[in-house]
Amino acid sequence: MRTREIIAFFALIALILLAKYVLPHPMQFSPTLSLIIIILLSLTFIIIGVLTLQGKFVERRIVFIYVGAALTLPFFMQIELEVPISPEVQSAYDQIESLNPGSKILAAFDYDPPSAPELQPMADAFMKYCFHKGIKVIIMGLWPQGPQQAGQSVEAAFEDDPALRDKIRYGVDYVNLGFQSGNEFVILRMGESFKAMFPADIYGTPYDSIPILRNVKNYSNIDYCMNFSAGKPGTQEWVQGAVDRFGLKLSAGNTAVQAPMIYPYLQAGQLDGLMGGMAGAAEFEKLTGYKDKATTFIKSQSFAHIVVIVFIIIGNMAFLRGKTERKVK
Amino acid sequence: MKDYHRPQLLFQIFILPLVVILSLTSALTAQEQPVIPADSIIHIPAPTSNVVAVDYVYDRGETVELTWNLSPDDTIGGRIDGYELTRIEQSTGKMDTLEVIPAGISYYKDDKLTHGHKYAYLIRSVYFGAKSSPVSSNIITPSIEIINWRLANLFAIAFILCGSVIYFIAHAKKGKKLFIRKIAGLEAIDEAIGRATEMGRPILFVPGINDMDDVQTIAGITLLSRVAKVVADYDIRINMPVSRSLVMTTARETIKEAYIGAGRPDAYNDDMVRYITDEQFGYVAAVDGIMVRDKPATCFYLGAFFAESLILAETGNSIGAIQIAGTAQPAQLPFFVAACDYTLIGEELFAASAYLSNEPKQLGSLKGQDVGKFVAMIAIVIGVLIATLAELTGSSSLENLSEFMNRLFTIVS
Amino acid sequence: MKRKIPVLITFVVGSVLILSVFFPPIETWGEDFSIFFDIIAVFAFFLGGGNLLRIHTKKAIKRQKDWGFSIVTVLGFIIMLIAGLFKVWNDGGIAGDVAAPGSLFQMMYNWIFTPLGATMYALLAFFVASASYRAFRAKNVGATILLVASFIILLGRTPLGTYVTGWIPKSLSIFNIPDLAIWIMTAPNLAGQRAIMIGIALGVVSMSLRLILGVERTYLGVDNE
Amino acid sequence: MSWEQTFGIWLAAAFTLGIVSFLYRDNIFYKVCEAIFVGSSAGYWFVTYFWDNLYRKFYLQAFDPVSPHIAPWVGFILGVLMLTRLFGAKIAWLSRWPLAFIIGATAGVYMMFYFVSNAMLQIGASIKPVFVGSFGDIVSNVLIAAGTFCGLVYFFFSKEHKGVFGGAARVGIWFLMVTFGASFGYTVMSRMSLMLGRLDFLFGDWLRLIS
Repeated sequence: MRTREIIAFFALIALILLAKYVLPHPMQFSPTLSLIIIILLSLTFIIIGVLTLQGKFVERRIVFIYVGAALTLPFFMQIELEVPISPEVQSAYDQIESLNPGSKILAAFDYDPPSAPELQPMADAFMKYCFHKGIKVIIMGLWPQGPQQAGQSVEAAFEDDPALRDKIRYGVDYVNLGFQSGNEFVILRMGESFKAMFPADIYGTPYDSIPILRNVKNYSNIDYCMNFSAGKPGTQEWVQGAVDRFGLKLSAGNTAVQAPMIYPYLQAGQLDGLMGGMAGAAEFEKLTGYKDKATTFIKSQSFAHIVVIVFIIIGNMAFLRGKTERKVK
Repeated sequence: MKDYHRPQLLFQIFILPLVVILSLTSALTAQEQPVIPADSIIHIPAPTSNVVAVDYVYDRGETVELTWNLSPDDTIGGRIDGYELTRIEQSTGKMDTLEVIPAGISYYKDDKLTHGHKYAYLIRSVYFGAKSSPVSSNIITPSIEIINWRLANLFAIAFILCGSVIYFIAHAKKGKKLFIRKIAGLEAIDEAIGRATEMGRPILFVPGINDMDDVQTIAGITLLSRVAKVVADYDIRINMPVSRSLVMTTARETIKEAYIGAGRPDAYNDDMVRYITDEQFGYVAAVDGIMVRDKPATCFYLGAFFAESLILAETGNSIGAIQIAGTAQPAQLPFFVAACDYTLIGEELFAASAYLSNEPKQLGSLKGQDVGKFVAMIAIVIGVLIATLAELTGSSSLENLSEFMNRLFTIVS
Repeated sequence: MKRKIPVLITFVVGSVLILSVFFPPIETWGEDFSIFFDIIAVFAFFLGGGNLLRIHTKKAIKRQKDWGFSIVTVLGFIIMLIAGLFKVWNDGGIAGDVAAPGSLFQMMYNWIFTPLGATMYALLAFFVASASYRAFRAKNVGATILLVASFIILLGRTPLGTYVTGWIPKSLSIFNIPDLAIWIMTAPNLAGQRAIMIGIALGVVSMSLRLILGVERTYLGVDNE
Repeated sequence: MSWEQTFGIWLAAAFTLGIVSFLYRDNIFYKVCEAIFVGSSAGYWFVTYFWDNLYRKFYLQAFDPVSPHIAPWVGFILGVLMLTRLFGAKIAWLSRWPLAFIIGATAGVYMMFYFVSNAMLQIGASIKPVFVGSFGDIVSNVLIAAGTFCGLVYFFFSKEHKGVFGGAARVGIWFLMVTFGASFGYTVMSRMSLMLGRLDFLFGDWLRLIS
């Protein structure tokens, strides 16, 4: 253990104690204080710009500090941001909006905790919206942790509106069929029969004795499908396996890294709507009216984007500075 | 006699009011069902007609398609709920009521049959429990079709492509010289390894995080054999952490073979290839650790990568290594292009091992790929031209042609 | 003989599975392969797991550099194995669902596995910023286009974009940054995606044929005669 | 909150800080986190494979009291052949058979899968009239068709990138660069939200500094 590591350890302990017992819970900066912080940070950008022009290039760990600050500080600031709605999120929302009460949605949860920050807000808003609209939700997942994430969305819906706890009955208004391995082959098999792939739900109750699944044999017996995907297997496999082959109507929520790859399917009409990343989640929250985490996260994201944009500019200043230097030599 | 009356009495006192209350409450609570109209008791929906059962072609003999004319009552707001289907297996006479198809639909696909058995179907129009007399279909015996002619277009195009790949491979075997242009990313592999030899530092090879059941991983392993040959010749230390056990065994085979080929079988050691963990980010954490501690001169990332691509590339950059990446995951290409020195974009990953082998047979397959691209380019140009002209002129012959072009590339299974 | 049979297996299995798409009786063989593969992968894991244990115990015994951490890795591996295979603290006992809440396996998953995985993944927030700072420099035309496209999308996908160009009238809305960002995603981005996807498909076809025809055999440790 | 939950949260917070410390430099906290992660995740996946594949896919199917299946035995035998590598070089070559089987099957299955979904469908989707819809649509359609065409030209192997062909290839790489730039920009947002999830845990669940 080097001395620096020991010092860092104790400094951290002090910070934790300070945060736990000294600082007010929850800590909120007043709007004016927030503004002052923003202005101060913006000034430091100018200093870095000047340093770069003088040939002293900033190293990547400075970038890390700025990103950390840009993500963390807005948590404590009281400022509002207006969220524009993109067409693909609007059409995803319209599709669910057009379903009348009692219709059935297959909700495929194909992601895991590491990609939950982007997809969980979408799933929570989706679950709250379906429960309040009386739409019945059939949950399943092609990722081992997908169904657990779905359980969290159901819990979030109940916490948000406790009246739902007795109105929404498991097995009648929603069911969780759990995880099934086999990736795209599960999707193909479900085209013939859900029961073949999910003989029982996550609690072991046999398929046939679950009321919501009584006359649900395969895709032709459900009204819509929403897929939350963070990679493979995910939306691409659902399009190839279910939309192309069985004509299933599908919208999807994707992590922002997946979304660009899914645009061709949106363009070719194989996908009705697409929610991409945190912005997609914030837009969907705004459309469904259940504003939650995504709306607060979008603030931090905007600041982080500014940091990235500023450092791209600074990076190019360093490049031009380097070029003139090479010319001078 | 008295006892006879008592049950009736009981019935009137308890059961009848109960039924009335129940039907009232169910009428009130069940918003979905409209209130039962007075004349429904006597209305029996008209039966359907012309019920035809057809064997669904190109299947394993387990599917039959059923069509029928809608019942005369089946109009907007008509007094009909749907059609109840019953299947009768002729040999055993077993009757299964399938399901009630909603009104307005006159098609049903039954895929739970066994080929060779005889079946017939009965359809009754249904309206609030009242059923019409059954109309029966013809007797049908679903059979297995050997060839799925519906995929003829797919077969034709795949045949052209595979045929051209095989043709050029055979053509090259006869010693014909084939021209393949220089690909920057591939030329750089030798240069990057050279750098490792000068600096005497190891080479890191990461074959992606998918298992051997992914073509990108196989492409990564085939490229490993090219890199391993140079490593064996120049006696450079190769460090290959893998995320899958099957990839570990295959990679060991490949490197051992390269050392045998270079005449130095004793220099090979199984520990050059080490299993880390199947977990995506556990593997990345370990590889980052290896990079920062081992400080390899050259890093290869060739295979299937997902979100961890940039973690590896940025850490590799922070230790100043030359980085060559290649993947067929479109979502990860931007990060490799931004953070690595050379990137094999999608198709180039698969072409790389053929390109570097410089064997005529292998180069032949690249020519086959070009034929595929040529077909794709021609299809797009002609397809767009015809579709546009058909749109502008509206001439039916052009429209048929355009329809044909579209059907050529759509897969109906 | 040792080398001919594997090449023959690859050829037969490969061509049968290619043709299985066109012949309904054997249509589902592709799906059966995924089950075979999963079973083979479990056996292969004995080799992988064995390798992990061997390397780390050897490192610990010989006290090589960082040997202490090898002990931690071996312990983590063994504890997780015991917790999962014998379903420790699992209400359902040996027949219960391995990931049943309350079981040691699930607890270790939630407390160790998830935070480590999620945080490792989250490091990308920092790396994407440092990569942008370092790589997006207008070195040549291609790099400039990469920079400009990324710049517009960055602005467009957050409320920031609406502030900067909100004033542009509806008629010229294409130059309003959020709409421009969406247009870039749906038009030029789509063209590039398609070219890459078609290229990948052709690359896979060519490589699959090379493997099946035995032209590409290095994976089998088979030297090209 | 039960003591398990508090202990769990403190442990998770320690791991989160340990991993983030790697951004500064490689240190003892990161090494501990890495070692624990590698060990426990390897164990996790073996257990998952054991119950999902060996138990459910093989044992339950092969020894199903009602209708024992034969197919899983193929996987079992090939799996056992894999283990021959452990018993010396004399029979280790047998392990090449399952490898050959896997590679042959993967090549066969994925060739058609990629060809149908990536090539056929994408070419089919490109074939549509250009001069339709508003002026904006026309420009987009022309760009998509031209971009796809030039992108394919860039990937052409058997012709040098010279003259008109070279020009089309350069336009092709420009389209690819737009695609890469767009995807990169689009994903900056998702990466930031991942870190937001962790910060929300640290400052919310752990330190309770935010609601």
